[in-house]
Amino acid sequence: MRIRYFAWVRERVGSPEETIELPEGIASVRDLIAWLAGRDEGHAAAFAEPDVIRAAIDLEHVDHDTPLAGAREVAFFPPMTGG
Amino acid sequence: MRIRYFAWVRERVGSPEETIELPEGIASVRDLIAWLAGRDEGHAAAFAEPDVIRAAIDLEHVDHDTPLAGAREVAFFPPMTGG
Amino acid sequence: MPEWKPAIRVQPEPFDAAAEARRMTEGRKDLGALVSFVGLCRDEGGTLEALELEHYPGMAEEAIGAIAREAAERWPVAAITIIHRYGRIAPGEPIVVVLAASAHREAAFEAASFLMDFLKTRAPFWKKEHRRDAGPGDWVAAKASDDAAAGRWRPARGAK
Amino acid sequence: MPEWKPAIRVQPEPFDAAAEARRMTEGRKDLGALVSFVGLCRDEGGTLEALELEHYPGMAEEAIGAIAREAAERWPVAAITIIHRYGRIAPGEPIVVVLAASAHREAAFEAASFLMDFLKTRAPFWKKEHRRDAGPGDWVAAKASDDAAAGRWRPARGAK
Repeated sequence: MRIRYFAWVRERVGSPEETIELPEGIASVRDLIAWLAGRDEGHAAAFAEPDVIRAAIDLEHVDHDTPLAGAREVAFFPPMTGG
Repeated sequence: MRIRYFAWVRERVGSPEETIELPEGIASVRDLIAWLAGRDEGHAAAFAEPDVIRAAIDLEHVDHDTPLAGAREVAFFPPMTGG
Repeated sequence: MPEWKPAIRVQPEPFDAAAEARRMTEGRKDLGALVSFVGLCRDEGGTLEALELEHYPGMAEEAIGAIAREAAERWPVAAITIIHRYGRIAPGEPIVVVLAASAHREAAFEAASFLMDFLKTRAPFWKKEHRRDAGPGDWVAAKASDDAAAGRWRPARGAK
Repeated sequence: MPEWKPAIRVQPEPFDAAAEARRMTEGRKDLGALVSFVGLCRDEGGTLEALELEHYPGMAEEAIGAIAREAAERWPVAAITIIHRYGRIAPGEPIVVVLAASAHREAAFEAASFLMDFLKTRAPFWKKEHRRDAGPGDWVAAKASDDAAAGRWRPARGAK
């Protein structure tokens, strides 16, 4: 599964993307955030406040309860500030 | 006193403007409309429904209760349809 | 009252809305939003030859100026440009442009919308329709919906 | 669903809002109103060197497309154009343009305003400030007021 990071989430993780093998038991976006936060210091800093993190699955905005089943690309980023 | 007419008020009166000597007792815009309506058939047609007529004194929109004292130019026209 | 003056023109000629927008924003770094409204001559049934816009010279400029000053008092706008045409206008041609620039988008949107609602109901212009193969037609009737649109701004009047 | 497709572009280059407006209105006689919103890079304190806009390629286009389709379902708009830039943008330069054309002014104004509120909160763009003499600065924080602005449209969602 391809994981992408944007803005300060990307900066804290230290990388724009990575490919992971989804461990068993990681079913939702929320699960994935918790699991990623435990990987290293950078990930921990990026996901220190999970509630502010926005997520997208395959280019579509989703909430943290969304199941990961079938997802090819999951992205994490701060609230948008475009426009 | 200069009286100006616009749009269908002008067409019904049959003239874009006229100069009148204000008769005694004609104090307000409402009085003037009633007096003008009695001048001839064209004026009568123009002012047949006084309530829909808008008025301006010296380029400023006024209501029918406004006194004419000091007015140099009074204009009558239908509701605006610009923009 | 703002220190700047709204730019107001009443003219028969077409206008260049883009050039007006450039004039308002060029060299400035304090603007975050520019809202422009262009009102076009619309031919609903396919039978309109042209609109003829009559106006009250002198009062048109005064009335538009008063509307623009009111907008500038109600919202923190940095610049306003209003150009209203008169005379014969063919379908597809622009009739009016309203431009409002501000640091913030809400002010620019609200000022432009307010300006249009009040131009429709308080600026001395009247539209006559010329129908194809029928010569001069009817004067366009004022719409209750336009009065209602202008009316929705009234509660706040004088409150800011 | 409308028969037309919104024109959407995500690009680093500046855009020509006037040319886009012309493209939408040229040769048409059914349009009564064109509202354009240009969002500009604003330098509030006089210390901004540039904004750097990061975006999520692919998702940016998808999200803007979804927002535009929603606007087209809610209001009788005849055409929508949205261009959003990314990359480095200097103070005074345009960041985004939204154009909405309709037969009627209310629809054009409301659609443009709705589009901007949703671009601010739902399109995957992030702004980083570069301060003069200070190098890369902070990421711009999302504003509660932007969420509130987007929230005001929600009650009507799906109702039209």
